[in-house]
Amino acid sequence: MPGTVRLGGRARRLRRSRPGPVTLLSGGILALMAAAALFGTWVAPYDPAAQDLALGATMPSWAHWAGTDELGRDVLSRCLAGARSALLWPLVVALGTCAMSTSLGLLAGYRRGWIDAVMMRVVDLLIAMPGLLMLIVLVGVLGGGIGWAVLAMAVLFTPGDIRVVRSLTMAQRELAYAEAARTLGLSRTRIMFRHLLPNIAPTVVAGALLSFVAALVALSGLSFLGIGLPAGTPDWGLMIEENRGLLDLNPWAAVVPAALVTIAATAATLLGDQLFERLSDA
Amino acid sequence: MAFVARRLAAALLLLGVLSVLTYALLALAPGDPEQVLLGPRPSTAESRAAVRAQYHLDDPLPVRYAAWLGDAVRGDFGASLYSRESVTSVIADRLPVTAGLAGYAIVLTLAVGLPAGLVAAMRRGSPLDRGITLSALVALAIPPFAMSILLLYGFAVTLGWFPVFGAGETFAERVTHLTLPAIALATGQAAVVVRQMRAAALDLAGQDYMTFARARGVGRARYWFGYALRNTALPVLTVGGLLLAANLTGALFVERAFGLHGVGELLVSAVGQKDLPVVQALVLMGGAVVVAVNLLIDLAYLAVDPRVRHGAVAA
Amino acid sequence: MLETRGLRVVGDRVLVDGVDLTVAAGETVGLVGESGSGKSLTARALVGLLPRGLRAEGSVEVGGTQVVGASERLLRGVRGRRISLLMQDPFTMLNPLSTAGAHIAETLPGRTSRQEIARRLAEVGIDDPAVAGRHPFQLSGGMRQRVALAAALAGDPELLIADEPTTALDATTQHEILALLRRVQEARGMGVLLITHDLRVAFAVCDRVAVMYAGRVVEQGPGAELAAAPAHPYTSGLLGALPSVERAMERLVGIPGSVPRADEVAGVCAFATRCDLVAAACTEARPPLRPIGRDRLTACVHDAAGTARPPLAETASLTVPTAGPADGEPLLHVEGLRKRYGAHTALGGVSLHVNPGETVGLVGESGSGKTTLARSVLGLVTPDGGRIRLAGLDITDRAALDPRERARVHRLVQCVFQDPSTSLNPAMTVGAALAEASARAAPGDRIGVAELLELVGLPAAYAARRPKALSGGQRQRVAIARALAVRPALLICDEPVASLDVSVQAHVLELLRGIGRDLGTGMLFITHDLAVVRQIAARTVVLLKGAVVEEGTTSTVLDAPAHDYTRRLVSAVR
Amino acid sequence: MTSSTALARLATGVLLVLAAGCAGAPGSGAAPDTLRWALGNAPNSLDIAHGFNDASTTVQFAVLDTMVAIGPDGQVVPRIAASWTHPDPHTYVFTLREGPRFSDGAPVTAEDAAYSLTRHLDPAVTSQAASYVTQVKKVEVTGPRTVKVTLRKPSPTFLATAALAWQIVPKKLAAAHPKDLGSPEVGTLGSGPFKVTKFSLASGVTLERNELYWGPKPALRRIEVKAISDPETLRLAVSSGEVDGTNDIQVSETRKWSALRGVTTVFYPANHIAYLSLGVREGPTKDVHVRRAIAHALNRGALATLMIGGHGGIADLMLPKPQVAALYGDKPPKLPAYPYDVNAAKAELAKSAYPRGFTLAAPYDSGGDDVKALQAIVADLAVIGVKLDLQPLPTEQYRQRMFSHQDTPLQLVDLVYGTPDPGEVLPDLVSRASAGPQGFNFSGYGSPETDARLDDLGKHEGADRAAAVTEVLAEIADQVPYVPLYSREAAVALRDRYTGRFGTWTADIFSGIRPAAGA
Repeated sequence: MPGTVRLGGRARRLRRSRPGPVTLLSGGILALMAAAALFGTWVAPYDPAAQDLALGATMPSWAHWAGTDELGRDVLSRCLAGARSALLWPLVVALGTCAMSTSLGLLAGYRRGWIDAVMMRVVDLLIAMPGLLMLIVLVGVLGGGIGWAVLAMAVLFTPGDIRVVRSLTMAQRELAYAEAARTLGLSRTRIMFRHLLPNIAPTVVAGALLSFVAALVALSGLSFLGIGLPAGTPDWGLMIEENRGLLDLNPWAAVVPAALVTIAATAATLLGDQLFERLSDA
Repeated sequence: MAFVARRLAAALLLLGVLSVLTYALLALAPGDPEQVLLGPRPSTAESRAAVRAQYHLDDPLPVRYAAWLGDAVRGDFGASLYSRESVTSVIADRLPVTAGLAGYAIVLTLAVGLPAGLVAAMRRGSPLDRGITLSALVALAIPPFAMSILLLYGFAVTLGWFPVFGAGETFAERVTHLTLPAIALATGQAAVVVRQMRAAALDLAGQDYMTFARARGVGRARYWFGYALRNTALPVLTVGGLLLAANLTGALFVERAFGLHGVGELLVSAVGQKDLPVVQALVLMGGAVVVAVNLLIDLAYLAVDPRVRHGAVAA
Repeated sequence: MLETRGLRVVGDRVLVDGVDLTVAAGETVGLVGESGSGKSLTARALVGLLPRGLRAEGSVEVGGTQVVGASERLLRGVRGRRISLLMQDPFTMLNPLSTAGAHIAETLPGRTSRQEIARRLAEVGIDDPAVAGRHPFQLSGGMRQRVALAAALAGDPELLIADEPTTALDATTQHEILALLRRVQEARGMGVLLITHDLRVAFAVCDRVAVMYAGRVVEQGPGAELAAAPAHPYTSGLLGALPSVERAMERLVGIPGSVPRADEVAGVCAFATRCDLVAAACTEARPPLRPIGRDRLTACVHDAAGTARPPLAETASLTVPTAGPADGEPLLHVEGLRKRYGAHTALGGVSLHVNPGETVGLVGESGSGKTTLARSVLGLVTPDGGRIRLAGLDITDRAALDPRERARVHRLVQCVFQDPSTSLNPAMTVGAALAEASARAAPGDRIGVAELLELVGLPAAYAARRPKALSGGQRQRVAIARALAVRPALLICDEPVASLDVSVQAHVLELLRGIGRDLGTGMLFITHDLAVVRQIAARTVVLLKGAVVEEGTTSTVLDAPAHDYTRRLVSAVR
Repeated sequence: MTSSTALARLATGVLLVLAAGCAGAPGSGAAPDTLRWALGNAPNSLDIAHGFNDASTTVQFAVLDTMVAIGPDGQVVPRIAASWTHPDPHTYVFTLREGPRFSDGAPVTAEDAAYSLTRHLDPAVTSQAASYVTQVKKVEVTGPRTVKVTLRKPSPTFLATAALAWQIVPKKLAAAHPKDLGSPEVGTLGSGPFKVTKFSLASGVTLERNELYWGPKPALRRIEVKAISDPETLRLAVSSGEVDGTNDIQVSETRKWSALRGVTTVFYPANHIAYLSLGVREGPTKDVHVRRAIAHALNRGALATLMIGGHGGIADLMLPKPQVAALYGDKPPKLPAYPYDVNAAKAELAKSAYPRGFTLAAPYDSGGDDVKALQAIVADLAVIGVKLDLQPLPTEQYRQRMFSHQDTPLQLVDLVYGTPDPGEVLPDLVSRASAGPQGFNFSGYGSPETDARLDDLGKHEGADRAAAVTEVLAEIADQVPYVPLYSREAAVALRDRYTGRFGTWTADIFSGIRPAAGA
């Protein structure tokens, strides 16, 4: 009450006085990459698939800023074109996870009862599964298809987020405004999505970005194990795997995509962090 | 006590489900075991028949599963299709490497993560905090294998400080051999711990009982150990445990990049070779580890937190 | 013993601006103020435990040791031994992982025998030595506060700072703890600085009282004298706003406007903007805290206590609506309502009724089941047994109603909840929230947002604001407007003013009274504060452990309590 | 990964290009007569019946003797058999050498020898080498030191295959362990130059000189064989001197290997051919014009440079280079070839039912390293409008697909053959017998006439035989069920502390390695 409220206020204000630049920077980076994903193939100096076997792997030059890989393909162009699959699939995973976890989590947390009970048992089960291991077995044994990888990943990421959303929802539904909404006789869906959702949005957004990052890293990891995309697809993860053998001839062929993955992931995480701060204070 | 019994029961149930899932999955996946058994050469009809009979490949799935389960509970997970060795000894051969790697990584993770997180929390908002938080984020984002290759070329080849590959024989060798892989493995996890520790410490700093303790002039040692440490222990412990579990699977990227013959590497090749008994056993082992860790964490809560002990709150 | 000179607490702006206090051994000094007056920060500053980012300036001497800017090492020596701090919330103040005994032992000087701990517990009125082995979560609020006190005293400090030590407790417990504090203080002859927002408490317990406003002390003097003749308009304003237990007042007058930020009024009289006696002198310079008569100080330019507005004292002819048509069917009729949560019985067969347009007070401590009752009437919980009839409709089990009836019930009964910080959806503007509500009203009588805001005395412009931009009082007003939007016949008020400052509380209470009067809305007014009941309710029902122990017109219940629990309640606040 | 080339090698027999491994011991100081050798996969069984793959056979041939062996220039030479007679096309009579003893001291008897061959026919053993001895009718011990083998039908390749599959193991041991002979628990017992002192799937194999060996004393006293699966790690291991050598070298990587200081990489022709198999049973590739178009569209020169650098060359005939040399000397027959010519390709395609081109599914081993070549081929074919849809499959799954001959319209096959005689290769490729599942006739090409020509191979000798072979080759060249791409050399990398002599037909590489004079 008196005093303590005030202190809370102060602490929060202190936290909020974090610099915006980080947000801008990471946001900008992601925007750039998204642009590359959309228009990369147009701006690319070469056709990412065009080979020059005679040329082979070369160090960066004026003709090829990031050099070429073993098949004489232009690394820069491939990186640009690679943005698409490198970002698209994680995005799909993130959105899928987010959609599932949010709706299910809200449902479980708001309705409680048997729905909640059943759902939580399933979630506990899934969470206790050795995720990465299942993923590799699943995708590996069923024959490496990116579709499987993405689906499996979404399924593996969802339960954790469901738990979070659920607990948040349970906390929110007890708050006065939610009860007031109920006494007003508003419909469940309206209360869930119009009233509760906006208040747990920060966590949801942050969660989505986190699963985006996780998917980004995990998928590039699968490519590293030779699971997932077919050879030759311009994709950062796959490029790392295909070109890590070239570290003496043209290290950039592996380093650049590796850097891109890292940067993308970092930017997304940062953005998640910052957005969370902002949204939860606004 | 009942609590533990309940957890144990749940654990067993989980393992059961896991085993059924994987068994069915593997059995239904394209490709027949006999191909693996006979090797990729033209094989005579007789030998194929013999193999199918010997491995009961023509029995219906439930029967085969039941048979497998029957042996499994007696600790016999069958023989590897690829090397006719018994699965248990195949895994036993590989386990030390992975266990060593995972353990080493955990030690590094905690040794680096906890202090870093604590410092960051205590200096919240300072450049140091920013630095730690940021590098934690980056570390979180670097794909483990990218890290491995980086280290491999940086320290092992260019600088030549560490051996390039293999797990070494003597303990000392082990340590030097596993240093780089452990670092590669620990990087991402340390980041997690840093974030967790920082959050926990920040949360703690806001607690009234911390202020009250200082206001009563509670001794320094008492303040840090009796209060700070004990109250942050549980969340951090939880993360630590889960990391250890994640380690055993996460290790496979690193093992592959460093040519370590550990369990992870075994899994990847077994999946490639469709060595079903091995894969099955490994998945189960992975599940078992996760379950065991969770169980241990519950017990830890039981030990540390009176509220759990008295069933006031659920762990 | 304790002496502060020009104590300032500064963050990115000034929060406490010049506090001069002295506490002598064996003396109890009260530090009174509303939220934001900076009294808690002052307390923290005295023990050198300001939150990160804030620092103290000026001088704080504890037994001759300078605290401001002292090293942590030195402070650790001072804390606990010389000066100790007892905090507000017994539920968060103790380490959840260690036992009561451990809390005491860890600050005991030297040897810690079991007997010693038992002795310390006995000192704070815990005679069962077994408590030493219990963990906080196993103890009641009152017990925890006792343990905390024992822990705070374990180092035998010469000065104890008690920061709102009773706010989180029930009335009766409050009384006990305060008495205990007093006893211990006298027994040990130590100095106590009691920080509270509750004038009554301060006056009751303290030898001297200092009133804080906007980060500074505006008046100081013996409690009794202050209560009788305040020498600062703010003090008298507070007194005026204070609802009395003894009698219902004609009008409850709050202080207009709101507390300014300390730094905005650095150079002037902080109260000038809200003061009706304001003169040129008030805004020319900051009026110093000057002595007037025997150990009385005021920071008002006007002379003599008399000139300050005297507290409103005239008794009100009970204007609270008398019981409605006794013959007619009551608006709300609750019969033998029962609800259990596991082993705990929240409601053990409660019966009460509210007539149309009547305001019924429902008094009880936390855990008495008053909130569960409200929630069952609102349909937020389904009772295990009994019946609830609302305007002739059986609403015991909402699920059983058909959609039309349900819609009707939603229009019949609405609620104002306790906590202003959560009563509004932070993600929605005031306008949106009200519009949403009024859309639920019967097509015929929809009320516009602007109209609703006006109804609760808020400018229409507030429709665009978000809850974050509103003060606690304003939020409660909006919450009330939201409830009224559907023109309910019954308004359930669940401690609507419990967490508001006195001055604001008065406004809100007055508003609710007006609503009862003008709109003829029946009210079930839930509270733990007898003074509030006195002001608003025609009849009062006293609830204890899920059962009605007393019921009757407010005056009879309060003036001639039959049940001894009611008596305890009443005596606790007298 | 080595597995996909491994596939091919496995697919036949003696694996000249062996796999790589590693030693955990530190880089220097080891005695020069101790060799630390690297393989790509750990040997999984020391018995060819259960470990018929490159890693395993590498060790097997160092430990086990075979009945006969293949000499430096490809002819069959005596080993445990001092000599043999071939009284009639169906019969071989071997006379065992005096003296050979197993490393436990027991002498090698005719019983052991006979059982070592027959066991592969026993279903209980489920031998991976079974298909190699299917032509064997019965094996009899006709004297204390003579073994008589009777064949179902004349087979010019029997001796050559005997040099692979007929590993001599003690009857007692083999009979006691039909299923798990050669496993780490049971191990094996041989009369070869080395004996096994340690065998673990994880830490690899340790061999020591078999003092009882009847042949020339090997220069190495001790060999530690380990496995490093990752080629990069492997190369680093050799360059850092933590292992002394390896023979798991993808020729496409030779640039890197040659760049290593203190390491000598020796090359020698491998009995190898890489070719494109086009399914003739169904789909667009059923049309011969399509197949020719594809043949024309491939820039095999560039492909060869990419895959094998300077080590090997473009293949014109559907036979491994050494076999061509053995058969025709330096003047191979001139047969219709399909030089790289996009216009010609388009022209051929125009004649087909798919002038605009079409899309083909191309499954491949996602763990393999032919992926690069495939990508190049994809690019080449794209030019004439033939789209390849690459389908990555896990290794085992791809093998299944490959040997099931199901929807594999186009695949890149890369084989190292064991025998110096075309008599094994050609029937594999185009006989209707091997067109079914488990066969090597991946294109499914074949006809009674072709089978007749193939039978002729068995009958003729010398020049007539060459002519017969040429006929079959001509048919293949004309019908293009297969497009020969390149054949490569094998390579062994050795640290300079050692020298070694290896040839196309070297089975036991370790006997060829000796410490360098300086070391």
